[in-house]
Amino acid sequence: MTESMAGVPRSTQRRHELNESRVARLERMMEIRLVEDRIQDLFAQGLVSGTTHTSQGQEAVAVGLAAATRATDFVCCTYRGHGHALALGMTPDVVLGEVLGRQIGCMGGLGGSMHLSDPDVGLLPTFAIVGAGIPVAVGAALQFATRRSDGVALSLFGDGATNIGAFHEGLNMAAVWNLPVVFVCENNLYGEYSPLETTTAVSDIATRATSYAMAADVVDGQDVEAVQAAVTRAVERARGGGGPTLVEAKTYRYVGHSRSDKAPYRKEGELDEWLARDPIELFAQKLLASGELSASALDEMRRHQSHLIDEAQEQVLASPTGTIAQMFDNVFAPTPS
Amino acid sequence: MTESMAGVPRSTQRRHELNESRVARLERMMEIRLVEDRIQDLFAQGLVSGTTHTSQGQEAVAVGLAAATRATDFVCCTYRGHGHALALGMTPDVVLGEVLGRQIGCMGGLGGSMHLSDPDVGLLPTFAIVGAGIPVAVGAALQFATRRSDGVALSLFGDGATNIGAFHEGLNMAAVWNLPVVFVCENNLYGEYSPLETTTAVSDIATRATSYAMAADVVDGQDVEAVQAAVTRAVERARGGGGPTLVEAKTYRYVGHSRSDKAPYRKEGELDEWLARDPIELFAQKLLASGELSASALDEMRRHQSHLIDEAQEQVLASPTGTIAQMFDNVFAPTPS
Amino acid sequence: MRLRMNQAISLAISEEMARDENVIVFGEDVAVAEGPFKTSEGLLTTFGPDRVRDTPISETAFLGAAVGAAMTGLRPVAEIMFIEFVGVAFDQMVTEAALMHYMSGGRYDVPMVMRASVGSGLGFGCQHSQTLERWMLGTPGLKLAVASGARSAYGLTKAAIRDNNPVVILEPRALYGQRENVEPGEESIIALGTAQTPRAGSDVTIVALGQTVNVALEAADTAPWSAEVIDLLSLMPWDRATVIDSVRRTGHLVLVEENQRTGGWGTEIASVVGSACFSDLRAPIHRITAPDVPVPYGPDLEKRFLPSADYVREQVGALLTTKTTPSPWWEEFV
Amino acid sequence: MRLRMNQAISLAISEEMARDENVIVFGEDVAVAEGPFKTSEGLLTTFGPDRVRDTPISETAFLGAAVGAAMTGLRPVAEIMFIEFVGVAFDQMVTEAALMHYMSGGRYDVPMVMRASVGSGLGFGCQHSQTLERWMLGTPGLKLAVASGARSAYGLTKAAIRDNNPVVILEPRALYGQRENVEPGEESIIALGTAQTPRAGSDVTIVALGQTVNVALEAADTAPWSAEVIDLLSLMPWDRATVIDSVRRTGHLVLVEENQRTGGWGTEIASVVGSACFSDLRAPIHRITAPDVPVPYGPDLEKRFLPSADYVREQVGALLTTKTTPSPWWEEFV
Ligand SMILES: Cc1ncc(C[n+]2csc(CCOP(=O)(O)OP(=O)(O)O)c2C)c(N)n1
Ligand SMILES: Cc1ncc(C[n+]2csc(CCOP(=O)(O)OP(=O)(O)O)c2C)c(N)n1
Ligand SMILES: [Mg+2]
Ligand SMILES: [Mg+2]
Repeated sequence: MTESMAGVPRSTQRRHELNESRVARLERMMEIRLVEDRIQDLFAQGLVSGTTHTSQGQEAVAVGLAAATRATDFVCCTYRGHGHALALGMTPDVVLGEVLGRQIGCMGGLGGSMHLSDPDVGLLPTFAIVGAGIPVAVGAALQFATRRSDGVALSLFGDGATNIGAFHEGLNMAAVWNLPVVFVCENNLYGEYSPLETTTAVSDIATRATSYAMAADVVDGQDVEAVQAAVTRAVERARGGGGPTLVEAKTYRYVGHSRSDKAPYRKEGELDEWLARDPIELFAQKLLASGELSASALDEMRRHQSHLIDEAQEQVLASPTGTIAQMFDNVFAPTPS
Repeated sequence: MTESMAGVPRSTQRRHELNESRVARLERMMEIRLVEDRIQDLFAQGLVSGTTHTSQGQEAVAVGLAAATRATDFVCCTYRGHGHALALGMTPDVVLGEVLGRQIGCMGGLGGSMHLSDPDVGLLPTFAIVGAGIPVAVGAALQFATRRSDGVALSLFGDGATNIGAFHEGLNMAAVWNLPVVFVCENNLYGEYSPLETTTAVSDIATRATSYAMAADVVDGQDVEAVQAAVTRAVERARGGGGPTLVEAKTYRYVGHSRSDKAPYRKEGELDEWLARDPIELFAQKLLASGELSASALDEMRRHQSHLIDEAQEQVLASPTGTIAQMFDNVFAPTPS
Repeated sequence: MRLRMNQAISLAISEEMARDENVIVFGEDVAVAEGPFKTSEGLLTTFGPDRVRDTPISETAFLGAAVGAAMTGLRPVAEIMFIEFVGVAFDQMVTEAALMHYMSGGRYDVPMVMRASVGSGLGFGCQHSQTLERWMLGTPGLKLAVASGARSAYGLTKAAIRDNNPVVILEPRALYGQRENVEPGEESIIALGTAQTPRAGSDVTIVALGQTVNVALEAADTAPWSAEVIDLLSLMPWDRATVIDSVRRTGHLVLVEENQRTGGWGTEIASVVGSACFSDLRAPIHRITAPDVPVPYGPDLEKRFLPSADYVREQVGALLTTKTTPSPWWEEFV
Repeated sequence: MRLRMNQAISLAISEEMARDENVIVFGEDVAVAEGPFKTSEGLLTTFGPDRVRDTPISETAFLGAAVGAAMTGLRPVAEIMFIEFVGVAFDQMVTEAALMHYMSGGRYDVPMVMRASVGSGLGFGCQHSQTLERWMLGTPGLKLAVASGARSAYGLTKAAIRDNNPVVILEPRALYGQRENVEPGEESIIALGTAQTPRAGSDVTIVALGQTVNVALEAADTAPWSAEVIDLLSLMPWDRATVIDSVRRTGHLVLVEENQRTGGWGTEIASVVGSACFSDLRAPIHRITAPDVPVPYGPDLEKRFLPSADYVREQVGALLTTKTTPSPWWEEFV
């Protein structure tokens, strides 16, 4: 921790680390994968109630986006949000803690997997209603515009979400008002159990920017630096007063939609094709090739990350579950009179 | 009335008349103009309560669309619906009667200007909530598709309505399901008091078909036969299994958005430009030029239509207003057990 | 037949589809996947892709399409996965579907069903665990019913599909996997607007709905007093006669609601019965509800949110003894 | 100052915008046209196009934008032209705005206001004439208040803008043009959750809301009995203490509601007071409401829909005399 970081929340620090180092980005992608694998284990062991939506295979989008933005920007993600939350800076204990209903979690354990947030890194509570976060991000962008700040709002959503009204309304209003917002669609080819082509009239989501005379970009969602570059272009456009952009990241989730989904609907061979272009592997190879990372350092990184997750899990399991008294907190915000 | 029309509802007959004769179409456009002018007069005289939305200047869209479709097709229109209702076949007394809250009206006077309907010509109750009729038309088309009938559903809406979620969702689902529905946008350049460009990111609404890989057409909404031709093309595509089309008719309303609006927001000279291309005048000239109509027949037509409206008004004013007892009718439909 | 509630629903829909070719089904993942909660098992295979469709994530489009299809001759059954999702398409149910018959001067009907899963108990968190009857209760033109198990889900679903009005059926999600005896056939149809009395009694009338019916029955079965338990089943219209008749006999009314306290469905029942039975009531009408907080995550907290049988027994006991309103469990927390 | 209600609203917003640069305003035609009901008069001119914006016809987008702007530091005031239109964007108010503070573990606030015109009386027909408090009443995290004239509109609007929670303010459309004395300033702010008692009395407590406040006052002023008239003003939270205290004194409670009978806001009040004042009540709590039908068009019918002062006087008189619930006027029709 550098001197200047004293008193800065840990999540903000982690965001800076990510922004400053390529190695940190690889590490973060690993962390995300490990945390989500762990979440699935814990569910399998019956240690968690309810449901969860993990994003194994999509880590490059989360990390690329986080690397392209500032902790003072605002981000609206979805129920499939562990990866983004960690990428943006939230710590594994807080994320795991919320998933496991523990007081260490960001909602004190009263929300569960779908409700992550951290104002210190600009993460608004993740949205459990499909599309709902899109207009909210537009509002965060309106806030920047109104105050003539150079902040940017980001909205993340899936391919399936582009069929809901909020997507259309949000993008149009952002375009008309020329707001500093970047819409990032993680096109993982499925909305729940439905393949894109059975629900969506176009296969490139980016096409839909035409309806709003909006800039658009399609990017390889498995390549963290491609994502970072695309989001950076969009963010710079937004900060410079150039208005919104729709970025489509082509990606894939290795796992089912939610915990109970075995994904029988996958096309034959599809999963293997995507596994062959694993975002973590791809980026690791790149860093190995450039000499930024040695093979042994990579091994060590894996071990270390795994160890940290073990530690985080221990910490979480030591944290008490939410209390009955907490149920009555935070229903209304206090208003000083 | 021809023999075969005996027992056929008057509105259905009127629809057939319209479909069979160009002169009838001119006549109907005149009728619409006269009825709507009359409605405005009656409001001005304080004889009507509430509000009304008239469509002077847009008559060619209504009549062109009606001429291109069958009484067995289904149509979803808006609160700006007198013109469509009359074009589709509803009689002036029923329309005026509803506007004036009389029992002769289609809702027995309990609905007012925004709620016109007539199952005999496929007119569903006009939609007072912007965009709400779009998915409903998709449902009517789904009905035709499910029954493998060659019927077509039509959805009419304004330019402003293309910014609401229902538009987006409805068009996407219609495209994905390849349904026999024609979306007709009456682009009159304003949504309420707001000029299109202040609310809408594109100036050609038809552009938005791209988001649904949907066929699209832009047509001169002041030319009744151009509208008819465009809608005919779209309807034929739909009947032939070719799926939905988005037709944009460029048009203009000479009057305010609703009764109390003096339209101060108009651009200088804009109204005059549009008045110079009045749809009724244009079509009358065409029929005069082709010899289908003589100048004296045209004069006589005007006089006659005006006389018919006088008669309809008399009839309406002789009809009692809705009764208290009627308030309790039609809340729930009976279900035989 | 011993059926899980989701099987009973699949069966009811399937029978109605076989009986009337105008019945169609759509919603998110209801076709190929047979429903996120397996409430449309076998339908796609049996009735084919024209009549059983997966929709985009477009609640406004597909509820609106249900309205349009219903008005033009079909009988659509549309599934809303979690009741909260109707929030993005609310207009289509309460302002379009509900008023269409009226707005057409009685000439168009809207025989559609909107089914939705509701309720707490499965750890889905604050935006996926409510019952939300209050959003729809009181809408002229819209019927509303709530299943309390496989048997009533079967009976209500069939009645709803045959009804000529838009009907909302709410299905407590936590009950999908629970089994009950269901006797398929016409006799098992439950007319909308009629309550049932699974338990007769003389000291107190307990009116419950959905998930709280079993809670109330369990409480009653182990209590020293004699409770008549009414499963209200329909909320719009609701069975005034059955409830009022019971309260006239028992002199006491307790409502057991899964929802938060303010504005829950019980307020409607309490206000009507309070008037109608003013001189019969020997104690205040008592509402047993959840507190006015979002549904919490975590099994212990969520369990506490829903009134338990023990809590109901305690509360009713206190009411009958003191003839005054007992305090709710959360009084110490607020 | 003698102001029309729409002027009072414009003034309240304008003062708050001057006081706090974070207050912004948007909605359909609220800027250039100064609002379809002229409730944002002068705002665009005074505060400029960054802070006063016309939106597309996109209720979901702009209510969602209000949520996002509020969470990140502004205080948006969004206008829904007719309350029914929130049906296309309901999710943003009841599931997003209302729960955001909770879902952030208390770390984000949502200081936004949604204003909407409501009610009957202007001939707008069945989809543009309802009050619909029941859609929102009972939503944890969402405050709800209803203006009854220029004075209360001023006081509630200012309180709502300063509140750190999402607040819905409903404005009876028929009152926009009516004038009342408004004393601008801090003293006139009406704390959310507090009722007022414009008329003291001893025989009966009449609780009214919005448009029915004047109706109740008129009825009381010309009646042989002595009525205490309470203007409830806030529904979420509502002022239990004021109402209960009054009912303890008068022994009678009558609710005068503009909405249909089933599920109206009065059921909430009736059920709470019915419990709290069980032994004080000398007659059943009585709800005077509209019938369970859509709001009809046509001045005579619409007038009949809303309870009139004569009708209120009759009903209350009958209640006080007979100590039983009088039948509603529509009994002969249903
Ligand atoms: C309005 C609404 N409808 C349905 C759902 C249920 N649901 C949750 S996630 C999901 C699929 C979303 O697909 P997509 O947008 O592609 O995102 P992904 O899950 O693939 O990341 C659905 C249908 C919901 N949460 N909200
Ligand atoms: C959901 C909704 N929002 C707002 C309104 C109010 N409103 C009625 S008509 C209208 C303008 C519609 O413009 P457009 O779609 O262009 O149709 P036009 O009136 O020009 O025919 C508005 C905003 C409404 N009826 N429904
Ligand atoms: Mg997806
Ligand atoms: Mg327009």
